[in-house]
Amino acid sequence: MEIFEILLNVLSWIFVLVGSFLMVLGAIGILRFHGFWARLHAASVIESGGMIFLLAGMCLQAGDFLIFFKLAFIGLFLFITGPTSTHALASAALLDRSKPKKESN
Amino acid sequence: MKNVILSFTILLGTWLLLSGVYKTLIIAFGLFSVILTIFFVRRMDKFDRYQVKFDIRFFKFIGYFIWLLGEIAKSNIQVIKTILQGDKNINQKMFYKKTTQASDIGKVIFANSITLTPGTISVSIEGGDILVHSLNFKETDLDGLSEMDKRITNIEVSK
Amino acid sequence: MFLVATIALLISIIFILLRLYFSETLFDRVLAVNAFGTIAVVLIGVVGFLSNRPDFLDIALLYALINFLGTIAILKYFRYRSIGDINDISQNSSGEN
Amino acid sequence: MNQHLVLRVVTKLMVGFIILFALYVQFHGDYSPGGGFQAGVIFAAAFILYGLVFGLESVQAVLPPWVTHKMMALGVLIYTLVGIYSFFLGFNFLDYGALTPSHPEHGQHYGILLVELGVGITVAGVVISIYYAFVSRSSTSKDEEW
Repeated sequence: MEIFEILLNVLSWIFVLVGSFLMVLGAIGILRFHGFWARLHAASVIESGGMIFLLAGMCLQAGDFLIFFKLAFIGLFLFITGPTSTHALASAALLDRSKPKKESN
Repeated sequence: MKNVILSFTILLGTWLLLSGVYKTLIIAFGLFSVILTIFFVRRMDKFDRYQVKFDIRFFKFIGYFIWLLGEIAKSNIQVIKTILQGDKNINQKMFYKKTTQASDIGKVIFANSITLTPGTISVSIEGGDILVHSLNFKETDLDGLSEMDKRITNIEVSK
Repeated sequence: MFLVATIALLISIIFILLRLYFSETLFDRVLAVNAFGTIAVVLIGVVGFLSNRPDFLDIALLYALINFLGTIAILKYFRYRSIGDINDISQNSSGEN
Repeated sequence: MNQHLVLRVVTKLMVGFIILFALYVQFHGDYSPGGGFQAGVIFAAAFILYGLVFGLESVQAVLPPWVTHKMMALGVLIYTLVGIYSFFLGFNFLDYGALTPSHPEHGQHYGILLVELGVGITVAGVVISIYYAFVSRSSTSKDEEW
């Protein structure tokens, strides 16, 4: 039982550290990249990787099923709405830019 | 009718898991809330004449979800490398990708999966094609997208 | 553990605020605000764990919802210069989007 | 935004959960942060999201303006009736103990629930009405002009 708890703690430490690292890197990317379209990709590191890892780390520390479920609910909500708002932002910004020729591959 | 029962179960389950207070009064309020929610959602379906059919196979979807998490991890590493190296030598490109999904929900899952994996962003859906913007374009990216496309077509309920 | 996460999130918020201040176009600002919102949602959760009050999570969920709604509303306003009557306008300018 | 497939599908998917979350915040005022005001705002947010994506006509068909106007009055009416009820039983205004004189604690519980319900209904009605009023103005500039 004790081994299990230590394992859980180590795993959640790793998740939270990786998540924090991804968040900071994504923010650096937003600051550092040139041009809107490149920044969009840096922001998506925050919205997918950092968010998932941090929420997963918190889930392991929850210790209560209801808190676990609420965290999972927040994660799922961000998982669905995050890319949706990025997509809306990209398609709104497309007006300033010429589209490529249509050749599907 | 089947849809109503399914959404009733999902919403009531969500309520019970959110609430955590299992007194008779609160559960009665829960039932009332679920019924009110279904009333509004059905009204919305009726008036905008646009019904989304969530025709996906649940267990295959779970499998796809786990595969997607792996893809997100892989492409995160790629984008982190680019962030650390700076964006002097990157090769941004916008291109159309053909989709093979029949239903709206399939296309939306595909577009959102493209956006969720850092490095590629879906910009707009135009009929059967998705406009994709890629941060550091390589020819191998197209194979990855085709693989994703195939997996999503697989979780759709075939007509 | 959560202290480290809080500090990291605050550092990223500072970077994003710098981007917000030195941005070139409108869309850059929307992008920064959107990323800020995601970080704020996670930050609310982390602070809730840090102070042993996980009931903050309701507020985090509410913030996520408002962030999504706000982004959509701002983008719609940029696109159509109005948040209302899109139906008549979008018929005039069909072919876009 | 009517052609925006992703937004339409995601809105359809989320709107039910948002309404349910609003009602959850409404009825758990005494167990977790939140209460009538926040619940009303979330409830309104669900309809505003729907209106943004599907247009004013659809959202006004789902929840007509006359309903939101009546909601504004109904909430205040519930609030006041609770107060006046205790008033007439010889208690102070809004003294919840009057609702169940034999068990004042229970009365307080029910009283807070009722008053919060009134606040929630009023806030939802007001916020949705403000949204309708803003959006119903005709736009002054066309798409090509900017």
